[in-house]
Amino acid sequence: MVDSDKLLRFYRQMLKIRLFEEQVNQLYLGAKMPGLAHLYIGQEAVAVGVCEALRADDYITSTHRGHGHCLAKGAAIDKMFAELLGKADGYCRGKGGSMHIADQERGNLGANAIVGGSAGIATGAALSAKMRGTDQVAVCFFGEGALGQGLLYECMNMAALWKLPVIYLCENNMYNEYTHYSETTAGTIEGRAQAFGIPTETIEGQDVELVYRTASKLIERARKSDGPSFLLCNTYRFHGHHVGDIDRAYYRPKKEEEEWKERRDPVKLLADKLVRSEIVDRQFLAGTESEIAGEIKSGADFALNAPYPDATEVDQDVYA
Amino acid sequence: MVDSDKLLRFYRQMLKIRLFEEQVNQLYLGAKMPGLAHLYIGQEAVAVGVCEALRADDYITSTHRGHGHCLAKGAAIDKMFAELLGKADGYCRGKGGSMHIADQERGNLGANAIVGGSAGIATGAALSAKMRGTDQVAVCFFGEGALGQGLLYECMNMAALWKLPVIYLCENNMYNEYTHYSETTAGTIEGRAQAFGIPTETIEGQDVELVYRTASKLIERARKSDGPSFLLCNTYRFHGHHVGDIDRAYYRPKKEEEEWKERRDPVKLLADKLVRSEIVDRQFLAGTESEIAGEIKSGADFALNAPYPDATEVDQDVYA
Amino acid sequence: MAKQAQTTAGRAITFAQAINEALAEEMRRDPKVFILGEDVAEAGTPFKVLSGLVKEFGKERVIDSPISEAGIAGICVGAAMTGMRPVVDIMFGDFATLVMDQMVNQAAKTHYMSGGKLTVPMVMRTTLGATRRSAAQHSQSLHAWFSHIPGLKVVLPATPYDAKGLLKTAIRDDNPVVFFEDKMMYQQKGVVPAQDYTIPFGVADVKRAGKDITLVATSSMVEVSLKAAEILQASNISAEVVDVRTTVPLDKETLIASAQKTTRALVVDEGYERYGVTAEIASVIADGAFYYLDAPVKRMGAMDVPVPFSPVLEDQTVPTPESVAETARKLCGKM
Amino acid sequence: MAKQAQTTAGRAITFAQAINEALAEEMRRDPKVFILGEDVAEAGTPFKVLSGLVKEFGKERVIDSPISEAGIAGICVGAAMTGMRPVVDIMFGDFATLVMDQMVNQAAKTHYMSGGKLTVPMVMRTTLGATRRSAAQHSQSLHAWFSHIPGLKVVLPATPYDAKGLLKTAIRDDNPVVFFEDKMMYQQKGVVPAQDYTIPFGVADVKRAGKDITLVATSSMVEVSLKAAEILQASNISAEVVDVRTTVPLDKETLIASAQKTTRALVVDEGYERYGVTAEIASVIADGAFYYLDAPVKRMGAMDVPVPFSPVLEDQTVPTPESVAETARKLCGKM
Ligand SMILES: Cc1ncc(C[n+]2csc(CCOP(=O)(O)OP(=O)(O)O)c2C)c(N)n1
Ligand SMILES: Cc1ncc(C[n+]2csc(CCOP(=O)(O)OP(=O)(O)O)c2C)c(N)n1
Ligand SMILES: [Mg+2]
Ligand SMILES: [Mg+2]
Repeated sequence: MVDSDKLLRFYRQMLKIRLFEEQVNQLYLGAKMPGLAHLYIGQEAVAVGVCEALRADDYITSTHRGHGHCLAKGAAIDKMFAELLGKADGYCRGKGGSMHIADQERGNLGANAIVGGSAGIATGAALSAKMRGTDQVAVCFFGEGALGQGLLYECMNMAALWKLPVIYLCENNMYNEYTHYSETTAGTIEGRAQAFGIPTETIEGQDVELVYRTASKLIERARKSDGPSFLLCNTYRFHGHHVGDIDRAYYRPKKEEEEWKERRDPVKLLADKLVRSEIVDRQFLAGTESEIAGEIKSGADFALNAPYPDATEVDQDVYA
Repeated sequence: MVDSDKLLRFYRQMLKIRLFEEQVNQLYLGAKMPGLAHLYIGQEAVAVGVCEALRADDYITSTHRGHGHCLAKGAAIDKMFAELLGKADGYCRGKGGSMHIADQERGNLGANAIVGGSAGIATGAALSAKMRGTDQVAVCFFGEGALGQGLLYECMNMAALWKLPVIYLCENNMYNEYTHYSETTAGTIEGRAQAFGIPTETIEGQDVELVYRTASKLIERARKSDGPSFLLCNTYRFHGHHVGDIDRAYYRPKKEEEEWKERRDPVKLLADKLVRSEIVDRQFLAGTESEIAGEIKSGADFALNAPYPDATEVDQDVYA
Repeated sequence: MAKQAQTTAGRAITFAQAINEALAEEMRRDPKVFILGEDVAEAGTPFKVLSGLVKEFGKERVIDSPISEAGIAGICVGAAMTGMRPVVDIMFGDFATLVMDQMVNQAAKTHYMSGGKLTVPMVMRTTLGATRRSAAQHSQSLHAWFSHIPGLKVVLPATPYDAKGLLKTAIRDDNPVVFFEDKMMYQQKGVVPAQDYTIPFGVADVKRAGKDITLVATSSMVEVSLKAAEILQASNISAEVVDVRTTVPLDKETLIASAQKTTRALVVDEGYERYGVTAEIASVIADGAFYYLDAPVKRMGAMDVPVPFSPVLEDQTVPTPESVAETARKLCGKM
Repeated sequence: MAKQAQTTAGRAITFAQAINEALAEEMRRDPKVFILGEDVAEAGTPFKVLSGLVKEFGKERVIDSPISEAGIAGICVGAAMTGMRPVVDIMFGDFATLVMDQMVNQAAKTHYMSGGKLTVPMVMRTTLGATRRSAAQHSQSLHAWFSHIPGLKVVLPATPYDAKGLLKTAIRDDNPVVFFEDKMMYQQKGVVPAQDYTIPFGVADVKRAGKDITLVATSSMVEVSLKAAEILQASNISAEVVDVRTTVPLDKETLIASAQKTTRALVVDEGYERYGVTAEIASVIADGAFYYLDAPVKRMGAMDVPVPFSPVLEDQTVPTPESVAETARKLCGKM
């Protein structure tokens, strides 16, 4: 069982992501953010459950929907907002933006705007860990849409052959952009990994404790050189594919959205559990929330007031 | 059961491939053939068993080791030799060579020098058949090495989703060039297709009757719009990876080669069966062999004496 | 010009509508034409370019695919070889990286390798262009790669009129054609004839006549060059703007003739400048107009950096009317 | 020259041995360097270039992979980002089609997109060149594609000496480097120093001094150009042969200075001519030497056709000493 301090920490982390993303949406609606962003709201338990089971020096690779992974791995709110606004204080000096935040110090090898594009990177990081004789582990986050990309299969084959310490972490939120995954996914998702002899687990991704426990087990396995595994988390994105995807009834029933929000909101579920188990009361949680809301607000303010990179930076760092 | 006329026809076709390939080897050794070629000797039962179960208007796609598929689908010996020698009378006017022979009239959409490169073409031909409302079927031949290519998985997924009339035909001859397939293939081969809900069969690929019967069943299935399937044929290439691959003890034991040649030679096995079943006697088979040997010789002679394409053809047919 | 006469009889529609109409009309005309791509059916693509097509033609001819660029390109190659005329939708030009084997080793070579027997009449539609704050993996203009490959044709329309006429030509062509649409142009309007028309490949279009300098431009850079010409006008420099429309086949004659006339040329394109299409076009002009040129042929492409996210950085990477006008002015010796 | 002094102390080895030695020495020097590719271990690649390495370094550092070009390239990107220095072997340059996403959208952009934090110190070794009767999918020279992409460096050695020195530089470089080896050159011999040496990127090498015309060449075409220079000698034309050695970074100064001196330039490369690297190099020279040139800069690449199998056809597609000499002679006004 997970102790109550940990559960509280999970709650803080999940809420941080939730409020961060809501703020991102506001920045977008207020025309303060350049471009678009893909919100992680609804999926917080996956990133937090997994990243809490990782060490600081373990690796993750992330996706276009990557803010949650990034925060869960320990990124600072202010530097993330700064990146989203294209400011010099951002994680990538404003050069990466929402879809490319990387945070090398915490082992985040970067979000990736190519669906499935990080399968090689995560697998390579695992090979590297093995060759360098560390016991680091790599987690490759991807949406179920990435199952359409051949690269993933090429990499799973090699990970299995060479027993690499990598966990393929599939977040099935049921939609590839505007298309239901059943229209794009034949057979079973688990079969895709089992074909290579990779053990799989399928879990409810809205239960952070379950995600944490399952991830811990698979990470331990990888750390002990027992090879790769595949973890399928069933989850849901509460918002549109990106911040601009408002009218979505044509591809996704409103009722489905409402049901998930009501019954399977990972933040609510954990809050209820914390209260039910008498770990904390509602008032405490409200306090936590306003505390985090404060951090989010000051992070966003920092970013809004931060300077843009100097124009001369445009051709810097093309080459190392 | 397969009737004796058919068995005799299988024999002729297999022997044709065998003798054709031996002639190719001679042309190479005699420095009469430009470049290299990958001999199909040892795998004849697969191409013949499958193609005999196909209609003339069905499609196949083939590989770098493609002479057998091409002949089995009905190509003419002389035009094939002409192509291998780069002559104007070749199937591709000498522009394709060994690795690119295509024979559109008999539904052969071409050999392919990119391992796994024809998975899309075969699947697309099946989609096309379905859209045009014909009941044509497509067979995608590939070696087990192609299981390393992501494209195959992308295509199998779509074939399964859309119930396309395509058969993925994996010839496991146990080697990817100079590397044993166990070093490159994790898990199971069948699992690769089963993951997409594609039914699979695994058979001894040296038994032409078995190949024919199994292929017939899967082709019938595809023709009736019941969707794709995957057929794994265990087989062996008796020669090197290509004609120049002579010293191969470092990657493949001589003993293994000898055992296959002795006990699992598909041509010998069928000859034995024909005699054992008293369909024909040894003398008859000898007659057949010298007949085919004659065809091979005159085909090769035709090609040797045929003219090269005119130099001006070099920039013709770049565009249709 | 014939074009003028035609267009007055037309209606003003957006670039996106022009694409949509071309597809709809060709799909009505020829049952062999179909569309395959990610989110092409009900969603009509993220850019809404294909909106409504699935209603008319059904999900059998406007097919939503998994996120499998290589796979869908390959499937279109096979379908094209066997009697269909597929149009594959590759959402962002940056994903071209995933289809190169199917387009280059398969589609482009099949006709030649088969000695002229097999044909691959397919169109790959994709996008180009930066300044959408989409960062390095969603902002590239990779048409130079395809232009390099014998067997492919490459189309870069710059107006709704051209987009519609060229796309129809592409669909009717018996070869693999790669068709690049500038994402920033989708909402721009232009007059398009009511009746059926096509525009031949390999015919550059003089979008503005002039006599002091030739601005050769592609796709998004045609409008930029036209605006630059306006700016130059104020300095009494008369710029001719030539839109190449197709990089393959390339209408060398028109480009060279224009440069011979004006004696100066600047080639503008949104792909990375280094080893980009401006290099080929500039070389062709520098060679063909050598004895007429009063100044070296100059080139402007996107800056040779991965496209940065931050607006203050990104906006520097693409030629603008001002930067084009400035380079042109220098080239004319008027600074 | 320093180079002369060095080489006299060396031994004559083949191009393949030069590659092999560079790898072996770098792997000895730095435990982070490893090799990943198809048939690289016991087989030592089909070209036998890596023979013996697995014996010294073991299967953990000379790793046989499945036939998964995209996968192995991607794995090398990840390994490079996390402290290793991988060398990925892509057997034929034609298979570059399969690794473009990993090399271009990932490897090339990571350093920039991360604001300079992450680096990808990897080398992709691959081949180029035709005339091996290997037909359209095993004969291409696709270095133009990589040269177009900011973030990548592109190396094209033309001698064993250059191959060894440049490969060592590539392995020590902190960026993704694409290294092209001409398959037909593997057995050619050249003198290479016994001691450790590297050759800096971005420094063109004047392989032969001359005064009437500059032949700018890459890789396989350096030898062809040197032979053409011999032929031209007989017609009293003194040709300077400049080997660019790296297309990125490109040593513009040396190329321009040579053309300014000789007043004529011909650029020769084995990639498809259209939109190929000759276009960039010719543009750079035509611009930089504009006021010195007595004739337009000319280019010779591979013919713009998929490489045909038949020897009588294939041999026409690649520049030869004779065809280069003939074009050069024309350019010098001596026909
Ligand atoms: C290779 C590639 N193809 C297409 C896209 C466009 N695209 C961006 S996100 C997306 C859907 C991804 O779905 P999934 O992997 O399930 O992730 P989710 O958005 O649900 O988190 C698509 C098609 C892309 N970015 N990369
Ligand atoms: C994409 C690609 N990678 C590598 C090669 C080089 N190559 C040619 S054949 C071959 C081995 C293929 O093995 P398999 O698919 O089992 O076919 P087999 O040769 O055994 O018939 C390799 C690696 C290639 N042609 N294409
Ligand atoms: Mg999803
Ligand atoms: Mg094999």
